[in-house]
Amino acid sequence: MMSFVNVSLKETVWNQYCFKLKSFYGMFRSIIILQVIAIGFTSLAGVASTGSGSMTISFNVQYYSADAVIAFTMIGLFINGIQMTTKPFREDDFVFVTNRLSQNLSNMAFLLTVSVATGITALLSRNVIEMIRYFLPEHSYMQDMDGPNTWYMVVGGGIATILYIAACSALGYLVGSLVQLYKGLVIIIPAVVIGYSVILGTQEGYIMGKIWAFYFSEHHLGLFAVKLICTIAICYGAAILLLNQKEVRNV
Amino acid sequence: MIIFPFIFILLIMLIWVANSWGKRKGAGFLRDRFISIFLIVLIVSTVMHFFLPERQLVGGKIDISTIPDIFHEGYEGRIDQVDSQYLLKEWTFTPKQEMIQIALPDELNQSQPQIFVERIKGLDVMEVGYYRTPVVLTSGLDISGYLSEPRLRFEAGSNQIIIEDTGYTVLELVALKREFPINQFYLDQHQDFFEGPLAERGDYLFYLRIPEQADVEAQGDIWIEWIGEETESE
Amino acid sequence: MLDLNGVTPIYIQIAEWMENQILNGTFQIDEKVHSQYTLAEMFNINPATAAKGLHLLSEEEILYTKRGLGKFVSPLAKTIIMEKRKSQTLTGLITDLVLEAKQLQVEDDELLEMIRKEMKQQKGEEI
Amino acid sequence: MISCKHVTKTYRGTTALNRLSCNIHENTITGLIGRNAAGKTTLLKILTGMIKESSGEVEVFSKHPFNNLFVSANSILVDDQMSFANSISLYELLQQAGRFYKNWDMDLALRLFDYFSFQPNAIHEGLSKGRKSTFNMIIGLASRCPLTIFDEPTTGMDAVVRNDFYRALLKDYIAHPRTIIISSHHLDEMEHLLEHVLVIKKGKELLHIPMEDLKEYAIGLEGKTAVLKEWLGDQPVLTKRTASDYAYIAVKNDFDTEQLEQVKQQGVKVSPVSANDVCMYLTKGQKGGIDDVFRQR
Repeated sequence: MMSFVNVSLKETVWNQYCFKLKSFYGMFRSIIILQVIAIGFTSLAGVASTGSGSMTISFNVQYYSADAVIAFTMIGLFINGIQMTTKPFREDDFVFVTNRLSQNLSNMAFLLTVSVATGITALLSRNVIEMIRYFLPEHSYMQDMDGPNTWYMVVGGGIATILYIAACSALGYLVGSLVQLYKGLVIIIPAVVIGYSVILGTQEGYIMGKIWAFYFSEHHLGLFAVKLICTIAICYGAAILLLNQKEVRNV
Repeated sequence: MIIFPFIFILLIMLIWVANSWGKRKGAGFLRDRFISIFLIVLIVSTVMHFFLPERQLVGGKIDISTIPDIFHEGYEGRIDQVDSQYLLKEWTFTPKQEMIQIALPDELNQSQPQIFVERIKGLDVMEVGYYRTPVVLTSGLDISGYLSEPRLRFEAGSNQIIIEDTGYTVLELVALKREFPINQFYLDQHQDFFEGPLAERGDYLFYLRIPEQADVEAQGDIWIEWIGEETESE
Repeated sequence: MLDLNGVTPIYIQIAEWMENQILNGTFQIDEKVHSQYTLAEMFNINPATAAKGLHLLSEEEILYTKRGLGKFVSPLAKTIIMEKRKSQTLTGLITDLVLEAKQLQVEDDELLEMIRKEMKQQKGEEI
Repeated sequence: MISCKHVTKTYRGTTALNRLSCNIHENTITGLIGRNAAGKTTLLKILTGMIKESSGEVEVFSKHPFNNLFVSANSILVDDQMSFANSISLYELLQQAGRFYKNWDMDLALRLFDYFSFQPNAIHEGLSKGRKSTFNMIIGLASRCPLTIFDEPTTGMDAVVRNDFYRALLKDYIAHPRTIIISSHHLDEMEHLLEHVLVIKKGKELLHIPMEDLKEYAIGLEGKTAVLKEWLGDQPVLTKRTASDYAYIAVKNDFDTEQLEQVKQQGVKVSPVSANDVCMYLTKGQKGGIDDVFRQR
C-alpha cells in the first residue's frame, strides 16, 4: 500500500516557485534583452532634450537617464504577465502537484521576483549609460543637474521603480486571465486601449488623466506604496478568483 | 501619447523575438551567458561610476530668497541700495551730443535688454551700470559662472552706445537626470519631470545715469524705462 | 512458458504450470511453493491473477495454506493432480476424438483398432 | 478509492461522458479500454482534477478531485500532453519532480533514465514522440503516486521499449502496490498485467469485470448457418462472419457445459474468444461491421 502524502499549500507554492525560477529563466532573459536595447537607444540618442531658462540663460539639455530602461521593463513585465496566463505556461504546472490557487500564488511570487530583479538592474543601468557616454569618442562631459543621489533617494526610488514594474506585471496577469476566460477580449482590450489613447490621448483624455495623476502625481512615497500595493493585490486577487475554476488540458 | 501603442507593439515583437531566441536549440555561448555578462557589465559600471570625475555644475548653493529683485529696485529708483555684488560692471563715457543712441547688433535682437535711464543734475558724463542677479537652478545651485560678461562700446563719432554682449548665454548641457520614480518623490514637486531644469532669477539690466539735458534714443528691440519722471517726454 | 495472449485464462495456465512442477518433483511434499508475487514476476503477470491460480490449487487441495507463511504442497498433491488430469483432460480428449471420428465416419471398431495400434507403437518405442 | 456516479461531461455541446458510473479499488491495475473519442481521456482528466465534471459525483480518495491539492499530490496523469518547460534539462526535470512528489524514487528514476540512455542535458521538446513517452513513463513510475494513471502510455514506443515498460510497471507495482489505471485502445499487449478491465463506449461504461472473466466472456461458434441460427434463436450476436452457408458467430457465453456438448454434437466448432476480440466486438459502432460497407455494392 502506497502511503498518502499530505502537502501544504505553502510547500506546494514554494516548490512551484523554485521550479519556475529554473524553468522560466527565459523570461528574465527577454526582459534583460529589452533593457539592453533601451540602454542602447538611450546612450546613443538621449532621452529628451529640452530648453528653458531665464533672461540671461537658456539651456539646451540632452538628458540621459534610465527612464527608457524602466519604461521598457514595465511594458516587458506587462507582456510577461500576460504570457504567464497562456496555455503553455499554465499547463507546465499541472504536470506536477498543483491546484489553481497554488499555481496563481507561485506565478505571483515569480512575477514579483522578476520585478524586483529587473527593477534593480534597470536602475543600475543608469551607470552603464553613463559609462558608455563617458567612453564614446566625442564624449561630452556629463552634468549631474540635480546633484548626486543620496542613499535615501536610491532606496526610495528603487522601491518605487519595483512597485511600478510589479504593478505592470500584475495588470498584465489580470488582463491575461480575462483573455483566457473570454477569448473575445484578445481583440477588444487592445482595440479599446489603443483606440482610447489615439482618440483621447491627443486631447488629454479625462479618465487617462485621472489614472495618470493617481499614480504619477503622488509625491508621498508612503501613500504611493499603499496605492500600488493595493493595485497589485486587486489585480492578483481578481485573477485568482477568475482562474479558480479554469480547466486545464481540456481538449 | 499617440506613438505609445506603436512602441507597445514593437516591444511585443521584440519580446517575441527574444523568447524564440531563448528557445532555439543548440546552446549558444552568448545566449547562455547573456544575463551573467549583463550583470558583470552592470557591476563594473556601478563600481567605475564612483571613480569618474565629479560631474556637477560648478557653483555653490544659494538661497534664492536672499537675491533681490533688481527690476523692482530699479523702478523704484533704489538701485543704489542694491548690494554692490550685483553691480557687475560699470562704464563711463563722455557723450558728444545731447542725443545718445543705443544700438543693439541684429544677432542680439532676441535678448531684449532692459535699459533704465535716470537724469542726474550736474552730471556731465554718462555712467552705465550693469546689474545682474545670479542664475539659480530650482535645486538651489548657482550657475552664474557659465554666464558671459557684458560688453559695451562707445562710438564717439556717432555718439552711439553699442551693446556688444548683453551677457545672455546659451548653455549646452549633456546631463544625467534622475529617473522618474526618484524624481516623483524627491524633486521639487512643482517641476514636471518631463521638463528641463528651471532657472530662476538671473535678471539683468543696464542702468544709465545721464546728464540732465541729455536724451536717450533706442534702436532695435530695446526697452527704455525712465526713472524719476512722472510724465514721459514725447 | 505461458501463452499470455492465448485464449486459455492465465490463472489456469499458472495452475497447470504449478501442477507440472509438482509432478516432475520440483516442489516436494510439504515444500513451500512460489508466492503470488514471485509468480507474477516470473511470468510477467498481475499478482492477482497468480493468486487466483494458486487459489484454484488450494481449492482442489493440491496446496494447503499455513497462515502467514504461504502455500505448501499437500501430501496427496500428485494423486489429486493425476486423478484430475485423467478425469478432465483425458475425457475431454476422448470426446473430441470420438466427435472427429464421427465426422469422418470412422466405425467404432476401426477407431479402437487405431488406438491399440498407436499404443503398441509407443510401447515398442519404449522398449 | 475511486468512485464515479452518473458522471457527465459535455464540451460545447458534445457529450464526452454520459452518466458514467464505476468503482475502482485500491491497489489494482485497471485497464481502461475504449475506442478513440470514447471518453477515456476525459474520465482520466476528471479523476486527476484537471477538468471538472458537468454533473454527477466523482470521488477520489473520498475527495472531489477538481482543484484539490491532496488529490493532485497523490495522483499523476502521464500522457503525451505533458508539457515541460523547455529551458530545463531532462535531468533537472527529474530533480524537480522529486521536489513535488514525496514518494519520488530518484534512484529508480536515474536507473531507468540511464537504462533508456537519455542525455541528462537534453530538452524534453527535442525528444521524438516515443522518447517523450518513455521519459514521461519514468516520471510516472518514479513518482510512486497512490493513484498512477497512464493515458495511452506507449504511443510511439518501439516494441522493445513497450515490453520494458510493461515489465517495469509490473515489477514496481509488485514492490510498491498502488492503484494504476492504464488506458489504451489495444488490450492485447497489456492484458496479462491487468486485474480489472473497464470498457467504455461513447462515454458510458459497458463492462467492468476482472480480466480473467473477460477472457471467458464470449465464445465463438463456427458451423452451418442454419444450425447456428436455429440453436441461437434471437440471442444477441457480438460478431458474425458468413461465407455462403457457413458462419462464425461470437456470442456472450451464457451456456453451461452440457449445452456446449450438445452443440458440438451437431458439428459446430466451439472456440474461446480472446479478450482483445471481445473488446473489439463490444466497442464497435452500431452500424454493423466493416463488411456491411462492402455489402451495399
